[in-house]
Amino acid sequence: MGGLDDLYQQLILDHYRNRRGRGRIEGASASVHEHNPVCGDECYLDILVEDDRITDIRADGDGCSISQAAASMLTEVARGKDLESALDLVEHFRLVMHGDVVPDEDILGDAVALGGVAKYPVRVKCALLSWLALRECIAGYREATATGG
Amino acid sequence: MGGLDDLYQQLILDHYRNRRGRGRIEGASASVHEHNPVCGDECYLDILVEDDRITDIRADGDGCSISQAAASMLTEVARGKDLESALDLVEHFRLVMHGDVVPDEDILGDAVALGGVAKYPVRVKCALLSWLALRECIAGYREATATGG
Amino acid sequence: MGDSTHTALDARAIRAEFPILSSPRPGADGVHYLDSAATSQKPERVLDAMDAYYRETNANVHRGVYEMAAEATQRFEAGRDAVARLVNHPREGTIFTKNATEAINLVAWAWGVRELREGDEVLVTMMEHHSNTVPWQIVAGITGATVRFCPLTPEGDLDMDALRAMLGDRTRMVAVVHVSNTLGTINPVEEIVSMAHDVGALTMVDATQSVPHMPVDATAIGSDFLAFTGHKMCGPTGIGVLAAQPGRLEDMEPFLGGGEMISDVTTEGSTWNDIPWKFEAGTPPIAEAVGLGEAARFLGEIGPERIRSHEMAIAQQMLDALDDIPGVTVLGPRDIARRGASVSFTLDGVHPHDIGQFLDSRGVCVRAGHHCTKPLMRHLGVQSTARASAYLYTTDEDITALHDALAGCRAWFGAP
Amino acid sequence: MGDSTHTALDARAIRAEFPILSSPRPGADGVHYLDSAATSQKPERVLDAMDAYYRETNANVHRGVYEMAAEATQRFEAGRDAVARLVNHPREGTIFTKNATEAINLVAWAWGVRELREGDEVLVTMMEHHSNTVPWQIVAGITGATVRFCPLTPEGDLDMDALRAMLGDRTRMVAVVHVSNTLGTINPVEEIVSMAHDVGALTMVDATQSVPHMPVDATAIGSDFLAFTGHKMCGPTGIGVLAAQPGRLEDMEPFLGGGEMISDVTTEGSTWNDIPWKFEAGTPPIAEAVGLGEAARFLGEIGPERIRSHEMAIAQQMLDALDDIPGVTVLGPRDIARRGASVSFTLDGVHPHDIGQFLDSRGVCVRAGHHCTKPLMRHLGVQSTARASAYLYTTDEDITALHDALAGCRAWFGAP
Ligand SMILES: Cc1ncc(COP(=O)(O)O)c(C=O)c1O
Ligand SMILES: Cc1ncc(COP(=O)(O)O)c(C=O)c1O
Repeated sequence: MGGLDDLYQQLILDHYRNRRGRGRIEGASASVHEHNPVCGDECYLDILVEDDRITDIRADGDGCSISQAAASMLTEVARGKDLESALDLVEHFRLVMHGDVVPDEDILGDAVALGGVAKYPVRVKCALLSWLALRECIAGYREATATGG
Repeated sequence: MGGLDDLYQQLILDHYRNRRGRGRIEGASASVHEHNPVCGDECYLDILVEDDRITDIRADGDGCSISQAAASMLTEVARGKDLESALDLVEHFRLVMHGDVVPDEDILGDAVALGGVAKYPVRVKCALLSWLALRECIAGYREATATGG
Repeated sequence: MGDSTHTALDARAIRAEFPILSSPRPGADGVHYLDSAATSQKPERVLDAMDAYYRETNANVHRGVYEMAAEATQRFEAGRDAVARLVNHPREGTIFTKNATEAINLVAWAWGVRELREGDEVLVTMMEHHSNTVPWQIVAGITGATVRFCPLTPEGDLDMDALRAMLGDRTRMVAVVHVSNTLGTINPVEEIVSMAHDVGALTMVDATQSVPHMPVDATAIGSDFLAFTGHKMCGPTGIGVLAAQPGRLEDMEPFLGGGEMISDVTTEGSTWNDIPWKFEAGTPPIAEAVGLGEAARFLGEIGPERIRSHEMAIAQQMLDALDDIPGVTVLGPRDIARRGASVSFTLDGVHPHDIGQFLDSRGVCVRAGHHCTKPLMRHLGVQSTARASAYLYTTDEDITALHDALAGCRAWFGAP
Repeated sequence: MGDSTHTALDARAIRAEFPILSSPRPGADGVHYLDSAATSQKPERVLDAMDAYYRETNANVHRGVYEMAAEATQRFEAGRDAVARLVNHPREGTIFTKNATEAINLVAWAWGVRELREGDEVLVTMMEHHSNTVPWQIVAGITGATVRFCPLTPEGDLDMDALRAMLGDRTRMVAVVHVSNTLGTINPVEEIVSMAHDVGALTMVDATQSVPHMPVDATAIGSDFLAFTGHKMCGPTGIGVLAAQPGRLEDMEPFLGGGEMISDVTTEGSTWNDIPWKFEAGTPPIAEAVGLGEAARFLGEIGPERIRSHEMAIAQQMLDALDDIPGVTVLGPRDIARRGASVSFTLDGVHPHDIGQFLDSRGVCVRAGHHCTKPLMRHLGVQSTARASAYLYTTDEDITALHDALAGCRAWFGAP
């Protein structure tokens, strides 16, 4: 069961059982709703942006341990980042999930524990769900502020 | 090359080289035009019917040795038959081609030599082309005489 | 076959005919494959039949005069005969497609696009697989027809009263699954077909989950169309079957155009080949038909009745094993006589994906997800389930392994 | 590969990799298979890849969390990568269908039924295979559009002036074969695509007879759609490919509906998966994709340039051999640089069926018939032809056998 321990590191199970940053933000600067067509899991992501910086971020929805832990870790590491660094963060995580780079703890924080997921292609979608939602969220925010002001 | 001798019996090559009953009948009682979708071969069949009896039958069109020989043999054996016996003749030949009965020389005449074709499914269609055309022809004749008089 | 139905099937002996089930996978002592509703494993003889075809007589079918081509055609068409025989259907109404999905789409496009009008209704059920839902939605989108969903009873059966009430003048097609891949429910398709015919509607029975597992008599069911798929019935991927009423096919315009399905082609237009070939455009799945024919012979020799009896016993063991785990909820009918051996369940506090992953580490393969039945999932109020599904090679050891792995799974995730 | 293009291909060594070509058939000393334009033979490694898939890791793809399912998905998608690489096309535009015919029909139905209107024109050529003619005729029949046929020059080339004159505002689709399966003609598809795009028409290139035999760069050709088939390129039956511009696919509504191609399904309607899966409904040809991937790797390693060089040499030998037999007439271009190694011919006084039958008795397999190009046959004024077609495993011995058997055939039938 080495594989299992590798995938479900203690840190992951901990984030799964004790979700950080869970819920919705009233008056969010941007929100998205993503779902995983493979399993039907859903993710609501809200961000609050002030001065180009994510001052609050919350994720909601149900899903498996990997998707829930990934969302929990995301809210921790993304909170306080400016939008550009947040996008870099997502991109680094995406590349890690596709096995293209090794995970960097300095960048990812607790989410470094998700590195083992890369070996399980179906679960990669679970881990990426909330992270790619953040990318969408930022894109949506920028579009809205660019056109609406 | 036993197989080849079996398929192309001398009688077949003879009918192929010296076609009997070739051509069209002016003022035919019934005519049909059939083609073989596999190879594009075509067959025109005309019959002259008097007192429910085939007094003349001619086949035209191009095709392989088997289809030409089969048409040639058909005109010989079908000429002079009443319509009902002609249909029995066709049915016997059809069953022979499908390997369901052994060929009866008394019924088939020279066409008994086509018995070996049954082993070559693609060629069965060649052999049957003109014979099934006769069945169509008779059906067409009966329909026309039943309705038109 | 008559006699064999009375002796129980020896699943252990049958298992030995399936190479993959005896070759241990890394990290597990043998595989407990409980995902046959997704795809079945293949017996050696099916693999051998396809391999022999390629090694001995591979050639394109129907048009070649040389011996290898004639032999290829013979093996291909013999595959059709074997499949037709298994479901008691005329060979000329037995069309090879690429999967069950294409078989259903064939009817949706060839018949539906040409015949459906605004105001017309296609009736499907809330437990249909996407393959018997989405084609009708697409064609409805093109034609302006409406797709309506027949509801279910709380136990997961079709609500026959509701169905009766929904049938009417506007109903042009009733498309219904024979056995639900998610709930296991067996639907009374003969009755439904006759109700549909009474209002003048056509019928499509999705027999994908019944043909592999029980006697299916297409003639007795009497539907206009009946679809199933090769890879779930011990056959290869890349082939499915549409068993249609020959007369219906004669009347229909073709679907895919191309080689083989024509009688003549001119620059002015074309005419069509006889059925079934009229609906088989291009080079057919030749090796696959050879393999599927062998699979049909294999199932026929064992006997669909015996397979069904075996699976009823296994399904009962499965329900008992699942009931024994606290927090497990089983979906679908509990009465073994009214269900197949595909059992969906949830486990409190553990997501189906995590169940699937954990069970895999114990060598137990189950599926987790929506099983291509999202309308049903919404109707049941769940996002996904775990599903264990059995077949003729499933043994009580597989069920014990499922039970023990599920117990371990609860502990590992600290479920309540 | 760069270097390998400069060394000649060793057809005898390659032949040894094809089990069927070394196992003698009854009544003949080995098989001289000259019907590769109908279907190719398969190298051992392709058969082994499929067999290994079934024996080691058979499971349904894309949805399973367990390891066997992940491994099946990996092998399946690796097949797509290998095929995409062979024709230099993006993977997300590389759709698996059941054959080339379905690939063309996919566009005819998904795009044509929805987009064509009365007055619109689809331009095909007089040398198209039925698979690139009939789908357009069917869809024209539904929509009221018109199918027009571009004529040929007396030598069997496309009449480019005529094509230019036929192109116009009404032209919505230009569908053209890359290499004719009957005449061998190689068409200037890059030029045709750009002419079509200039008038705003879409383009479908039927690359069924080019991809197996020569370098085909889908990106350089630049057509909106390009179709080919697995079984003619050393791969299995039951699989074909549509290589389409990704942007075009994004804009298109789906064709077949069912599992896998959806993003969400509700009773109100559905949304679609990303490309390429949006166009792959139901369980795909999994083992077949594994086999085709291996075939693409095999061809890539040998090098399409070298295959083409070898076939040019063989084609020349074939023309010389045929010229040597009195009464033989060869159809199509004589210039080796402008033709493939598929050579149609007639023999005075002997019907093509009889040629095929006689040659078979000498172990030489050729095709006889209309080769699914009936409009071309009418245009040429023949009902059928015999056709010998070569591939990378064809040797000069095969050509000698063809020559000698043809001479024998003349004598046997007492031809003039
Ligand atoms: C030029 C051409 N196009 C299309 C096809 C159709 O291929 P398939 O039958 O595999 O769909 C063929 C072969 O039959 C062909 O030669
Ligand atoms: C009930 C049901 N119908 C249809 C299908 C579709 O079968 P295929 O994917 O082989 O087309 C499936 C399996 O996925 C099924 O379970």
